[in-house]
Amino acid sequence: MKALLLRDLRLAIRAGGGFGLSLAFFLIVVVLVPFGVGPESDILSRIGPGILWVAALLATLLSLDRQFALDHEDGALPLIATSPLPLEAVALAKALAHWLTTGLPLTLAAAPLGVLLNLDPAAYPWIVLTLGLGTPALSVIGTFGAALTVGIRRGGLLLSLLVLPLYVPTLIFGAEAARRGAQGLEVATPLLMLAGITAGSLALLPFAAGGVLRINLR
Amino acid sequence: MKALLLRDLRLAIRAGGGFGLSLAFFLIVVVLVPFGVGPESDILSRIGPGILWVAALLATLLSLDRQFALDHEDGALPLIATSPLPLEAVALAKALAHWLTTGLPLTLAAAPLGVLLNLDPAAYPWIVLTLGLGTPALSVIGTFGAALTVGIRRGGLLLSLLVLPLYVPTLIFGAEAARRGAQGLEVATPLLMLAGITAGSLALLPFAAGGVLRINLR
Amino acid sequence: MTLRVQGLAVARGGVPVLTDLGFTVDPGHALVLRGPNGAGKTTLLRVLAGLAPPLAGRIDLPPESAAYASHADGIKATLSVTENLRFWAALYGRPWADQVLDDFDLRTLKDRPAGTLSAGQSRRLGLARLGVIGRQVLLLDEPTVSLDAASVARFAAWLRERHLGRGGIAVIATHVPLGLDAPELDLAWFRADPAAVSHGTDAAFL
Amino acid sequence: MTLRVQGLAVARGGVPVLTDLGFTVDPGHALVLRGPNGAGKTTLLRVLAGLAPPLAGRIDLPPESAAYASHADGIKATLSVTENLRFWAALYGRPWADQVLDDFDLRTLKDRPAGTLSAGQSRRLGLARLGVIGRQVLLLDEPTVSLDAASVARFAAWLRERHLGRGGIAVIATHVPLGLDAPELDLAWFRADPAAVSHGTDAAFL
Amino acid sequence: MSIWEYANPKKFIATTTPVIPWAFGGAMLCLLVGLVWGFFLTPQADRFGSTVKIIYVHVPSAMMAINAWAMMLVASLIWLIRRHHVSALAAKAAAPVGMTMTLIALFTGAVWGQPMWGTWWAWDPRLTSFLILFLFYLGYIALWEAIPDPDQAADLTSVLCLVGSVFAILSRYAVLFWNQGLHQGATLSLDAKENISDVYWFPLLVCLAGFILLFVALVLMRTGTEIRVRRLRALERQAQRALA
Ligand code: HEM
Ligand SMILES: Nc1ncnc2c1ncn2[C@@H]1O[C@H](COP(=O)(O)OP(=O)(O)OP(=O)(O)O)[C@@H](O)[C@H]1O
Ligand SMILES: Nc1ncnc2c1ncn2[C@@H]1O[C@H](COP(=O)(O)OP(=O)(O)OP(=O)(O)O)[C@@H](O)[C@H]1O
Ligand SMILES: [Mg+2]
Ligand SMILES: [Mg+2]
Repeated sequence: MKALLLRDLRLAIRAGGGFGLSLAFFLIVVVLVPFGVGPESDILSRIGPGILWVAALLATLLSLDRQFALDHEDGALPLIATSPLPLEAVALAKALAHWLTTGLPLTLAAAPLGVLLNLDPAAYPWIVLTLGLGTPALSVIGTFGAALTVGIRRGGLLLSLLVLPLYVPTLIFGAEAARRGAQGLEVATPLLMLAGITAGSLALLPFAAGGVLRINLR
Repeated sequence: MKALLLRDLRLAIRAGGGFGLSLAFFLIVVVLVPFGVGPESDILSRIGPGILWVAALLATLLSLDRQFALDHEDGALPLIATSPLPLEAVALAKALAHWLTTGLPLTLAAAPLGVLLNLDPAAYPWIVLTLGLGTPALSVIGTFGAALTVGIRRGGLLLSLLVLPLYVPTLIFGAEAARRGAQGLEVATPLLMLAGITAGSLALLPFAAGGVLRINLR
Repeated sequence: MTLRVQGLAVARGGVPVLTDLGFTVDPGHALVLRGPNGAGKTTLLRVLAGLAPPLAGRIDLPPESAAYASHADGIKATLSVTENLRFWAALYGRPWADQVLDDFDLRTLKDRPAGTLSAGQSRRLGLARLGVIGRQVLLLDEPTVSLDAASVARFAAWLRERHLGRGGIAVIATHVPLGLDAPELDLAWFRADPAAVSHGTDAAFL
Repeated sequence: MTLRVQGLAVARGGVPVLTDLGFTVDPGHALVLRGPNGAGKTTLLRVLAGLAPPLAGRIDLPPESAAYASHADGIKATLSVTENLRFWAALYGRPWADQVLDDFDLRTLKDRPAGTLSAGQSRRLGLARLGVIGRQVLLLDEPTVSLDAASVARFAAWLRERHLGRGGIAVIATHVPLGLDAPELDLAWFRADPAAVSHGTDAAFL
Repeated sequence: MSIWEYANPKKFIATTTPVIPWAFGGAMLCLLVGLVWGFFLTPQADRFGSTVKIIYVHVPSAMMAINAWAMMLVASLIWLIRRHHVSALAAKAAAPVGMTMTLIALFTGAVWGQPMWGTWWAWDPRLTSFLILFLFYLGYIALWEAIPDPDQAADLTSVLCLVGSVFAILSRYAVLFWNQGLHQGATLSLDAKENISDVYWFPLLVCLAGFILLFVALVLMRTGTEIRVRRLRALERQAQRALA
C-alpha cells in the first residue's frame, strides 16, 4: 500500500497536476465569483464561507476522474488488481493520495483566499476547521464514485452526477458549521455531524469501492 | 471542415459526454450554491445572474481539455494535420463543435435553472442574451488554450490556469450586462463590448490556435 | 504446480468466442496459442488471468500465481525506467534486483523517463516487469510486438533459462515464432458457434 | 513523382539520431527501413511525413502527397468501422468506395464499433485508412504488428497491386519480413556521429 | 557590428558578466539612499501618517511589475521573428522577477490598505488588475515549466505572451468599467506635482531608479543562468553520445 501511495504522490508531483490543479481551480473560482456577482463587499462577506465550501467541493470533484482512469487507460489497473494488495487497500491508498494532493492543500489555502472575499476575521478558523474535517469525506466518497465509473470512457459527467448527491450532506453541515462559527452561534451539532460523516465514510466506503472495482475489472 | 465538425458532434453524442457533461456540471454548481450560501432568497436573487455566468464559464472550462487531447492520445491529430484541411480550419471546426455541444445548451438551460436561484423574471431574457453572445468567445478562447497545452499529458490544470485570465473580460462584461439588464439600467456599453470581444476572438484566435497546434505537432 | 484447464468456454462482449477448451501445462513448460486475428487469444488469456469470468469449465491455478502482460503495460511516462520497475517490485512485495536491467537490456536506459523510449524499448520495459514480480505462471499476449530480432532472442532466452528453467509456466499468444521449443495450440479448432445458445447471461432470457 | 532525400539529419527530443542519410525511391517502388530498436526508424518517418523538422538536409516530396501510419491510428472506439473510414475519406476530400472493405477483409466487421475489434482487426482498420485517403507516398511504421500471416500476405498484396502497381511509393519500417521485393536500408549505418557537434539547437550553446 | 550580435549566447554572457555587479551595486546604492531618505528624512503626511512611507516600495514594484511584462512581450516578439535564443531566455528569466514584483505590490498594497481603507482587500480596479496580472504571470511560468523541449516552450510561451497581452489590456478596461475605485490615480503623470509634493517625489524617484537597476541586474543574471543551463545540457548530451 505504501508503494502505491508513494507512486501516486510522485506521479501527482511530476505531472504538476496534483497539488496544483485543485489549488489553481480553487483560486480561479474564488476570483471569478466577485467578477460575476459584483464587488460589493457586504454581499461578498455574507456569501464568503459558502463560496469557499462550494469551490473546495468543485475542486475536489474535478480531480476525481483521474483517480482510476489513468491506471485503467494504460493498463496498470488489472496489473495492480492481480498483485497481492487487496482492492480495498488500493481504494484506501488512492483516497489518501487524493486527500493529500487535494483536500489538504485546499484546506490550507482557504484562509488566505478568504481575504479576497472580504471574510470576517472570526470566520477564518471555522473555515479551516470545517474544511479540514470535511475534505477527507469528500475524497473517500469521490473515490467510491470514481471506482463505480472506472470502465466508462469519459466517465467524468457520470461521476459528477453520481457523486454530487453524495456530497450534499457534507456540504450542508460543513458550510453551516462555518457560517455559524463565523457568526458566533452554536456549532456543536453540525460539527459533530460532519465528523460523523467523515468517520463513517472512512470506515465503510473503501470496502464498497474495492467491491465495485472488482466488478468493473471483470 | 464539415467532416470534422460532424465527426466531433457525433463523438460527443455517442460518448454522452458532450451535451451532458457541461450541462450536468452547470446544474451541479447552480444546485450547490444555495446549499453553500444558505437559502435566503433575497441574497440568492441578487447574486443569481453572476452565479449563472460563473457556472457557465466553469462548465465551459471543464470541457476544454477534451478539445484536442483525445485526438492527440489516439494519434488522430497528426493524421488530421497532414490532411488538406489547414490547421486554422481545424481549430475553428473544433471551437464550433465545442460551442454547439457546450455553449448553446448552457445558454438554453440557463433560464430554467434561474428558477433555482429565485431569479427576477426580468432577468431571464438578459441572461439568455448575454450567454448567447458571450459563450462563442469562451469556446474560441478555450480552443486556443487547449491547442497550447495539447502536448502536455494531464494538461487540465495548466489549461485552466492559462484560460482563466483570458476569460475575465468576457465574464465581466457578460455578467455586468446581465445584472444591469435585470435592474433596467443602461446595457448598451457592456453588450457592445461583449459582442466586440466575441467578434474579435472569432476573427483572430483560430489563427493563433492553428499556429500553436503546428508548433505542438512538431 | 500445474496449470490445468478443462471444458473451458469463454465469451467477449457477451458473444461466445471459444468452447470446450482443455489443456495442461506442467512446470517448466510453455504453451503457444495460435490462431488468426480475432480467434480469441486475448480473451482466453484474460480469463486465465482472472480478469474475466469463464462461461463454463474450470481452471486450476493457485491464487496469486499468475501474471498477465499485454500491449498496455501500465508504463508511466513520467517515471523513469527504474522507478517504473521498482514500483512493481514494491507492490508485489519482492526485493529489487538490478539483474533485471541486464536481462532485458535496459541498463543504458535506466534513468530515462519511460515516455521517451522507442516502441521496442518500452516493450522491453513492459516485459521486464515480469522479471521483477516473480510470478510462476506468465500469460503473455503478443509479447514480442515491435521487438527487433536480437531482443526477441534475448527474451526467449530469458524465458527459457530464468523462467521455465526454474519451474515456471508460460502461456503465450503470438503470431511470430519465438524460437521456443513448445507445443502449439490452434484456437481455430475451438471456435464457439456464435449462434449457439450461449451459456452466458443471455441464456436466462432465451 | 520521386521521393528524394539528401544529406538528411534527424533528431528526437533534441538528440541527433541519424545523420547523412540519402536515398531515392521511384514511383512504383518501396523501401524497407531496417535497424534494431531505437535505431531511429520512427523518427525518420515522422520527419519524412513533415511532423518534425529535419536538423539538416533536404527532402523532395510534393506537398500533400504523403500519409503516415503508426501504431496509433486515430481510431475512434465509439464510431463503427465504416464511420471511421468515411470520416477519413471526407476529410481528405475523397469519394467513398466500398472496395476498401474487401481489400482489408473488414466487410464482416463493417458495422461493429471500432472499440470492440481485436488487436489485429483494429490494425487492419488502421491500414484501411491508407486505402481510403489515396495518398501517393505511404510512410508506414511497423504496419503488420499484431497481424496474422494471412493478413500480412493480404496487406502485402494490396500494397503491391493497388498501391505500387499504380505508381505509388512506400517507405516501410518493419522488424518482420513482408514478402515485398524491395531494397532494404539499414539505419544502423547512419547513426549520428557521437563526436560531431550537433546541428540541433544545442549547437547555438556549444 | 549590429545589436543582434549580442544575441549570440557567448557574446551575451561575455558582455553582461562585467555589467551585472555594477547594476547590482547601483541598485543597492539607490535603494539604500532612497529608502533611508524616504523613511527617515521626510515629514509625515497629514492625511496618511507614517504609512505613506510604504509608497517607496509599493509604487516602484508596481511599475516594474508592468514593465517586466512589457519587456517579456518585446523579447517574445524578437524570438518569434528573429529566433534568437537569448531573447527567448530573457523573457523566461524576466517572468519570475515580474511575478515577484507583482506580489510585492499586492502585499504592500494590502498592508497599506488596512490602515487607509480599513480593509486588506477591495475589488478596486487597480488592485483587481494586479490580481489578474499575477494570474497571467502564473500561467506563463507554468507553461514554461510544463514543456520539456526548450524551443517548443519558447514558441508557445511567446504566443501566449502576445495573446495574453491583448487580453490583459482588455481586462484592464473591463475592470475599470466594472467598478469605481478607491485607489490613487497615476501620480507619475505630467501633472505629477499637483498630486504629490517634492519632498516625497525625489526619494521616490531614487527608489524607482533602484528598482529598475535591480530588475536589470536580476534579469541579466537569470538570463545568464538559463544560457548556462542550456549549455550544460548540450555538453551533457555530447558527452553521453560520445560514450554510446
Ligand atoms: C493590493 C493592493 C494594491 C495594489 C495591487 C496596488 C497597485 C498599485 C499600482 C499598480 C500602482 C501604480 C503604478 C503606476 O501606474 O504608476 C500603485 C500606485 C500607488 N498606490 Fe497602490 N496598490 C494597492 C494598494 C494601495 C493602497 C492601499 C494605497 C493607499 C491608500 C495605495 C496607494 C498608492 C499610491 C499613493 C500610488 C502612487 C500613485 C501612482 O503612482 O499611481 N495603493 N499601486
Ligand atoms: N466488445 C465486444 N463485442 C463483441 N465482440 C467482441 C468484443 N470484443 C472483442 N470481440 C470479438 O471477439 C473475438 C476475439 O477477440 P480477441 O481479442 O480475443 O482475439 P485475438 O485472438 O486476441 O485476436 P488478435 O490476434 O487480433 O489480437 C474477435 O472476433 C473480436 O472481434
Ligand atoms: N524524447 C526523447 N528524448 C530522448 N531520446 C529519445 C526521445 N524519444 C526517443 N528517443 C530516442 O531516440 C531513438 C530513436 O527512437 P525511434 O523511436 O526513432 O526508434 P525506432 O527505430 O523507431 O525503434 P523501435 O524499433 O523500437 O520502434 C531511441 O534510442 C530513443 O530512445
Ligand atoms: Mg489479441
Ligand atoms: Mg518505432
